[in-house]
Amino acid sequence: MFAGLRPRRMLLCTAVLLASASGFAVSLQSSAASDIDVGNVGGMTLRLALPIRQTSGSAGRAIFDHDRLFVITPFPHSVLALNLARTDASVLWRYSPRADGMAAGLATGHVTTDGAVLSAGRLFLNTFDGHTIALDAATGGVVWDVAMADVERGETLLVAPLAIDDRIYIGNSGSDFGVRGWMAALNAATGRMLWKRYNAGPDVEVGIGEGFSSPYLPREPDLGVTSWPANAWQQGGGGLADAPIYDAPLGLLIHTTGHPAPMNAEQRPGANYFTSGLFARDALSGDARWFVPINPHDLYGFGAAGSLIPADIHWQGNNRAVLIHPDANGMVYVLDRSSGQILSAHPFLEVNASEGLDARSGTLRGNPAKAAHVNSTTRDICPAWPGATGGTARAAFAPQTGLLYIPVSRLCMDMEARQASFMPGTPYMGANLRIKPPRDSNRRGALLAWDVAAGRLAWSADESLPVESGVLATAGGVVFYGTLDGWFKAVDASSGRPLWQFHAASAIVGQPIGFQRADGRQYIAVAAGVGGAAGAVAQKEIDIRDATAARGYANAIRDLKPAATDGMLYIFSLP
Amino acid sequence: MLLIALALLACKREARELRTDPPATDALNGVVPMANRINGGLPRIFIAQGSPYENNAYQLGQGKRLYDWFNCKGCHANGGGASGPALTDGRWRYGPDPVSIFLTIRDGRPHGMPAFANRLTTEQIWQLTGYVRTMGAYSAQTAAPSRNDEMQSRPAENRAPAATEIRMPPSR
Amino acid sequence: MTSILQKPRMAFDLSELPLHGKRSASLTWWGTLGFMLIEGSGFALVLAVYLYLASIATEWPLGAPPPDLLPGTIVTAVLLLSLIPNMLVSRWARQEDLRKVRIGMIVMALLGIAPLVPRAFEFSALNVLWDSNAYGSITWTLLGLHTTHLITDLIDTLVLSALMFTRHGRNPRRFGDVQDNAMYWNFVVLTWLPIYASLYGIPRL
Amino acid sequence: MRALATSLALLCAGCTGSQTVLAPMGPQAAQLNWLLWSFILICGIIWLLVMFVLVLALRYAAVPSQRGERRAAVIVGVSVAASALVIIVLTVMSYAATRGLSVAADDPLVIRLRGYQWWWEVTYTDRRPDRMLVTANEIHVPVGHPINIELSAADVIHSFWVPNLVGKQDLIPGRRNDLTFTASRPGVYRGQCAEFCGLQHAHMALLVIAEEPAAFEAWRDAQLQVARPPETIEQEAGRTFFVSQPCAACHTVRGTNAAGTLGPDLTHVASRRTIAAGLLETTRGSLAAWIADPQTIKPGNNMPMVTMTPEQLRAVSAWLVDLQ
Amino acid sequence: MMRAEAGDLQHSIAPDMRDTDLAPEVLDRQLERVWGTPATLWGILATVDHKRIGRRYVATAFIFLAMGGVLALLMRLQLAGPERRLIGPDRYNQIFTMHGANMMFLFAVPVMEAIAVYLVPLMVGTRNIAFPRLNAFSYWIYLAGGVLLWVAFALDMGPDIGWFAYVPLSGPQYGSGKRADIWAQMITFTEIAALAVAVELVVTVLKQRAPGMSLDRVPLFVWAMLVTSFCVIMAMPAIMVASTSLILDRLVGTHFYNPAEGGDVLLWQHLFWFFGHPEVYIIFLPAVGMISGILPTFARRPIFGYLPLVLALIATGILAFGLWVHHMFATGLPRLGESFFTASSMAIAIPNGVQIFCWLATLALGRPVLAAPLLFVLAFFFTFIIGGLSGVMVASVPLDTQVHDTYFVVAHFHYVLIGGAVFPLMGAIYYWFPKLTGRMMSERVGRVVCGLVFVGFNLTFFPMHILGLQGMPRRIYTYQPDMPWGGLNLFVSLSSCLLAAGFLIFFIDIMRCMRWGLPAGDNPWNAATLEWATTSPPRSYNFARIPVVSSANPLWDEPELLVSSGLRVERRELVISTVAAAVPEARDASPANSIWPFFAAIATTGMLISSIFTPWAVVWGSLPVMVTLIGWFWPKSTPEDQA
Repeated sequence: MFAGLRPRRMLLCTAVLLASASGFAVSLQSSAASDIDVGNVGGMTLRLALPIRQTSGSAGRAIFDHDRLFVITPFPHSVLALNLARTDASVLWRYSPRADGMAAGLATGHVTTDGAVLSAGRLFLNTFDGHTIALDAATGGVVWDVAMADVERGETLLVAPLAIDDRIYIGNSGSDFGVRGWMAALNAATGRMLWKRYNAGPDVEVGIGEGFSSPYLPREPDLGVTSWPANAWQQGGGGLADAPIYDAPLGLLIHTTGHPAPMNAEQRPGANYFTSGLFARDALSGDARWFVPINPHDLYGFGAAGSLIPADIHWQGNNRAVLIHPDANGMVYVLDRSSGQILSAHPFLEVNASEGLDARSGTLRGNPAKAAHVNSTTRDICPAWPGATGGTARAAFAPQTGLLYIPVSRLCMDMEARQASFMPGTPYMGANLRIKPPRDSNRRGALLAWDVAAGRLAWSADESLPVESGVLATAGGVVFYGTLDGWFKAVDASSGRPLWQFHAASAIVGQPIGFQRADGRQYIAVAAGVGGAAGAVAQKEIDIRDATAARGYANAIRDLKPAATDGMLYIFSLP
Repeated sequence: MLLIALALLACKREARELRTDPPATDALNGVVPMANRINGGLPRIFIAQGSPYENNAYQLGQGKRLYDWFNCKGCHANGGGASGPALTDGRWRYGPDPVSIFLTIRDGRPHGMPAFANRLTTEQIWQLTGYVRTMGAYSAQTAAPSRNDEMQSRPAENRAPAATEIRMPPSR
Repeated sequence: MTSILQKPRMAFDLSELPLHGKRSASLTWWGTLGFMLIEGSGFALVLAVYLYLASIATEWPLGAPPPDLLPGTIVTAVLLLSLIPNMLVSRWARQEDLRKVRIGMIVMALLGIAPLVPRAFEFSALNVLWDSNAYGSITWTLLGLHTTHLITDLIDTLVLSALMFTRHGRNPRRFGDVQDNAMYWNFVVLTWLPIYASLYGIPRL
Repeated sequence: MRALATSLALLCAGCTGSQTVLAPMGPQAAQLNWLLWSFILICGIIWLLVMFVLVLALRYAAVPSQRGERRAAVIVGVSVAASALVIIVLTVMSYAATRGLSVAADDPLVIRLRGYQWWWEVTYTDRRPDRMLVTANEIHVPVGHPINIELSAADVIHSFWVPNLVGKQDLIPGRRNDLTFTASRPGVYRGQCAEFCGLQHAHMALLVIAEEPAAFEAWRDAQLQVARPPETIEQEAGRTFFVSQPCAACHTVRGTNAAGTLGPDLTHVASRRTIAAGLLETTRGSLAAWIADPQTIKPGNNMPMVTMTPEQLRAVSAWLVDLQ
Repeated sequence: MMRAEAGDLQHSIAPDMRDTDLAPEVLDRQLERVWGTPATLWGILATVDHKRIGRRYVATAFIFLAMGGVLALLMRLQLAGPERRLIGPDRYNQIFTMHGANMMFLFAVPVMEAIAVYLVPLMVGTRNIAFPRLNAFSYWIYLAGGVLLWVAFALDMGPDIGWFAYVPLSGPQYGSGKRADIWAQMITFTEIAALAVAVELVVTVLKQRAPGMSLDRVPLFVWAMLVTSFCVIMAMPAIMVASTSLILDRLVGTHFYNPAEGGDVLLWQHLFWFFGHPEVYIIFLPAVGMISGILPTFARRPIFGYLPLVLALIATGILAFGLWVHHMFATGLPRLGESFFTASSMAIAIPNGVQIFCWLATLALGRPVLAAPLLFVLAFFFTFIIGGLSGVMVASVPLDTQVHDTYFVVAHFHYVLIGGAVFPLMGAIYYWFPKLTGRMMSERVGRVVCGLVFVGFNLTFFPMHILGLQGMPRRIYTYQPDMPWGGLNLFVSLSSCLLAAGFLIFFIDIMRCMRWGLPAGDNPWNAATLEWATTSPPRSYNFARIPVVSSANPLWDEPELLVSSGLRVERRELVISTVAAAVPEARDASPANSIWPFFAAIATTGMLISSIFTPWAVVWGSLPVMVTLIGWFWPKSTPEDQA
């Protein structure tokens, strides 16, 4: 099986490939794999390094199922089913949907895929150019293929679908193009749309009715209209910001909404509901149950990006079903899953864009000194627009330690708001952005361990570059994450002590997974290949002399080496 | 002598032609693409007018304004690129000649460049073409625009951005 | 023509007056003073611009750490030290001691070159580029303006030194020129002090 | 003297204009007008006095004498003292007027005015963002209600000046200025950019329309509506052309896909009295002429000449003139 | 060439030859030989004679005046009716910018300094201006700046940003092309020239006065030029800083005026008006001096209130720096600060009042002769006081918000500048023309000119007050037919023809009288100051023997002018005297003719123009400048170098 090992030199020759992150079911993130533990992880060795030979993509998120590993590459996508039972991990089948090249121009700084989801023998995936596709996991045959997003208007499907029972939940992306965000449910068998609810606009379209209550919103009808300048919600963005989750006992679909458009907040006075917040919807009807505005009148394009982690924890003397949400704005929120009530909110790194939560209204108090204006540059806004965490940087929670492991970007930005004019299919942005390390240090990233119950930092492992990869916390007390300079690292979950590291051919922005094969042996898999926002710098034709290139991100990681851009899938295990 | 030389150089760089006659507009739109549709021949009127979209400061300045207004920055940033390729690095996917850039803007390109034929007039597309060419110039034209009154991002077009070395201290 | 042909009444005999005025009786001295006044106004205005920009800024320096002290302090020290030989040269010139003036001029030429070396590093010690923001623009302008003065006075010193070694050297006018040049150097050094204080002090307030 | 007579005659003509200092239509302008005439009166008297003394001085055949010198010294001294006194009086008057004009009004209607080359964007603020209203080149105000105008500029310096109502204040990039005024009588008052702002500085006018409060509210509610749907086939064709062609890239017509903000909001363009920043009266003909050849009418402005057929031109103008 | 000349002199003349015992004819021949300028091309380019350079300066400035006047007529032609299509907005903007910049930078300031360059050495009784080579250099630089501006205009490259060039319109983003750079560099040219002349004048006045001419005997025109020169020295660096920073913004991307990167657009206005307001007094104070020179002659008595007038000059010069903000009352600066500037702006009316009252007293106590120069002074009284009083109105913050940037202000400053400076200047031309040329101007034509210009001026500009109050803004290339401005504008345009006719006759009469005017004699007006003590026109050496002064009105108070003796005649020698009492302290040499200032000016011109295009021109362009300067200052072993 491991004959796939090849000299690194050869791998460097592979075509321009893009890498990925993943949108894992939460259960997998905190792997139950217990035979890899703090004591033995240091001896872990590479079992397989597989170049994902695609014309323009590298390994996406991998799914393990019955000795098959499904890998999806970024746009233009390709799905591979690998047979792990064979020593050469040969390809069982390969599926490449027809791609609309225009979508390549819509990736805001990065072309990634959030992966696919496997349910009941079918693989469901969202393509960046707007299709939701169901494949037969055994053969790779297309079961159905529906067009859900209009690429011509800048609308894309970036976040992987969520499969619950016989339903597929998808949400659109494209807030940067002024695409009005929505969430929809499809019939898993046919692809027929069951419902579609918007994230802004009149109550009817948002799905707000009888069953809706929120302690943080005014009791007024049509907030999705009245909190915007006239008609601005129609091009107000608010697409899906991060992977949704499903709360089975409550029957709730909980999802984030993306940032409002344009980024120039002076052009959209008002709270801009229901962008940049958390929605809980009835999974069957799509009707809204509660909404928490995380970044109302979002000044910096954070959206409400950041992982959603349901957990049942001991909270102030009771067991409570909570939702842990480390947000792009640099705060860890702990919410009650059933009501949306914010139980606590603490900044997990240095934040100056906001000054904490207003206790009564539950809304974030912005820092007026850091608001962006037209015709002036606001300097050193921390965190920067890619967010303190979120996107490909997925956090993980380990119930044993009670710690939340947050991959963090410690970046600040200079921002100048600019007048933006809406033209469908072109970016509706309205900002000049320049990102840079914080004033006093060049440690631009870290893996943080956050004590959720105590609301304080347990430990942190600093990195030179922002940490864009997902985190895997295993039951054995080991935490895995990757870095932009290509290290795949294992640290002690309780102390952050480095245990093991491996240098990959490329940056790691993907999601590590752990799985157990039939032989009972534990494996850790991760995709390497620079993608995400960093991918734009390393792979696109970026000129870093322009401090605003890649929306300023290029400036922040101008020392990122552009070499080794091929996508690789690595699988490790104990010897 | 110096003044006369300057005078000759300057002749057309500063005159501001504010209105293009409709027949001239039609003629300017009459780019004949080659079979590959990547580039083509310059319309004869372009040369006949003295190539104003290449060397006239006003037309290039208008192009810079359009670059800002028509959301070019969303994909190409201030020339450094983002989801679209960089324009300041002096490398061109479809070649540096004006016609191919004109066609790129007017008709779009397959990997994400939308067509602007329905958003800009022919004259504006030529202005934008001229301006985009100054962004990736290795030697600055006298008529090239200077910096804008906005956040500093890179040396302006009149400082030959493509000619400067790709190595600068991190701007903080 | 009538008036000049009439024999006028001579009332004042100038014949005993010196052929050349010294110090404040010399036109060059006054001219140097005039140009110092012009340039002093220029320096004052550029400093005023610096203070104005600093006063309207939300933070100062803008998006940059304060300038590093070392090169600027070396320049200041060299400039202040150069005042001593400068005054000596001026005194020797007043005494019309050609040999000493020649030596002094060479020393002053060297002391004119000396501050240019740390000055070259001073620009990068500002930690900001002229096109980064208004703070960078005004600091580079202040430093550039003063450097221009250093260079022009250096060239003046060099030409004058060369002149002192020619047959034109032994001439009271040359000694006057040396004194005026020394006065101008004092001016260049003294204008540097408020610039130094502003460039390096205000960002640290 | 003939000049004076002519000017006096013309002065009276000026009193009735819609863009004149001399016909104040609000308390601020009235105060300025009073101050103006006080200054003119005082300065006029001084000028006449000096001219009188000049004539006397030329006529008077002096006999040189010590006494004459001394008397002259006394007269000069007294005159200087008197002029100092007048200066102090004028300064105090001016200061008092400044104080009077800068008194903050209670609960003013806040309007944001943003200057562009070469038109004005007008935004009516409201506690509710969806009741904020964006229009262009025309400011409707309720009579008797204090108006606070927040001034900003998008490109170069402009200056807001409606002389019948209040003195001017600049719109400066990177800065924000405020101006308070009240219109005391209904009417249409014209204003014009008063700081040189480039090629079409001459054609950058705006109208302030003072209405009774009820009419103002009605106007505001009407403006908040989305654009009227087309009624005829021709209008329908006009809309189709508008939203699919370069027009929509720059202009907003709420209720359609056109949401550009580079040019004036045209949702209710036909309800405005003029187009092109006060240049032409709004009629179908003027709209068509403007669209057909904006660079001849207003050379150098930022509206390009869009290639279209006569039918398309007719359709677009038919639709636009219907956007009441 | 120079060395040959020097050799000739040494050959024929004994070293250290004194004027004491020379016969007048011999003295004249010898001095003419030493001080004269050969009538060759070299002589023309190399001359350092302040009278030749002053005449050139005046003539050039008047040519610019005429050209600027043509521009004004073009504007009036365009504005004669509503929506006229004679001139498009682009060209019109260039025209009004050229008119303003040309009149302020190429005419008004230079012409005042030019007349001073000619007259001040004569008035203080010396043989040449201090730093005569710098003087020559300053003229060539001034000429180059003017040619630069006009050639650019001819090429459709003229600045179109107003003479005040407000950013951001003149800045890198909105001022495409090199138009604004040409404006800014023209400023550099004219300011270098003006600053050079200012230093020359200060040193001439302070150090080269005739023996006995203590500070209380200095003619008022000289006093005025001294104060003006100090104003120039203090004010002009501001515009140099402004224009240089503008070029830096446009060429190398500095951010002085970019609000997005910490710059400020109002900074430009502060810098510009910190220069721009004193500029008005730089133009007006010489006119005060001219009037103070003309009035006593035609009132046939000494000026009344010499000391108050001097103090008023100084007070005006100082106050001029405290009121620049009154050009910025509409920019929304803090109200309290604005009121301070209202007070200071109005306070300057007091020294102006002192001047007016003293002049009136002079007229009242004298026996006025209504000759042409005095008529212009009377026209000055009539118009300037209107301008001054409307100045009091615009100094008031609230009133200024109504009239700022309207035709009211256009009227105001034309009343101040034409009424306050050009009328006295024309009077001065009539008055000193005999001294310059040796011929009289026609008194009859002079009256016609004065009448035409006076009536034409008032008919042209008075209605503009009303236009302004009727709401007509400045700098508009046209206006709409429904505005009630058409009639007055047509009237103004027609009246401007009258004004233009006056100037045309004036220019023609100057040409005519230069050749055919009646011979004037040394002192045709029976005036009191030293310039009338020499021939008309003066010889190259000005005074055969330096006069000795014992009164403020030497030609009136002294039956026979005393002179000094003992100067060398085989080199250019003049008297250096003490600052206050004018006691001679040295006989110093004045530099001889040299071609190097001309070369240096060419090198400087090359550097300055190139530096619009590339910043590196400052580096390589300064090499030829350095070479020419070394050539200029390198001693040539002439007698002038002896000490």
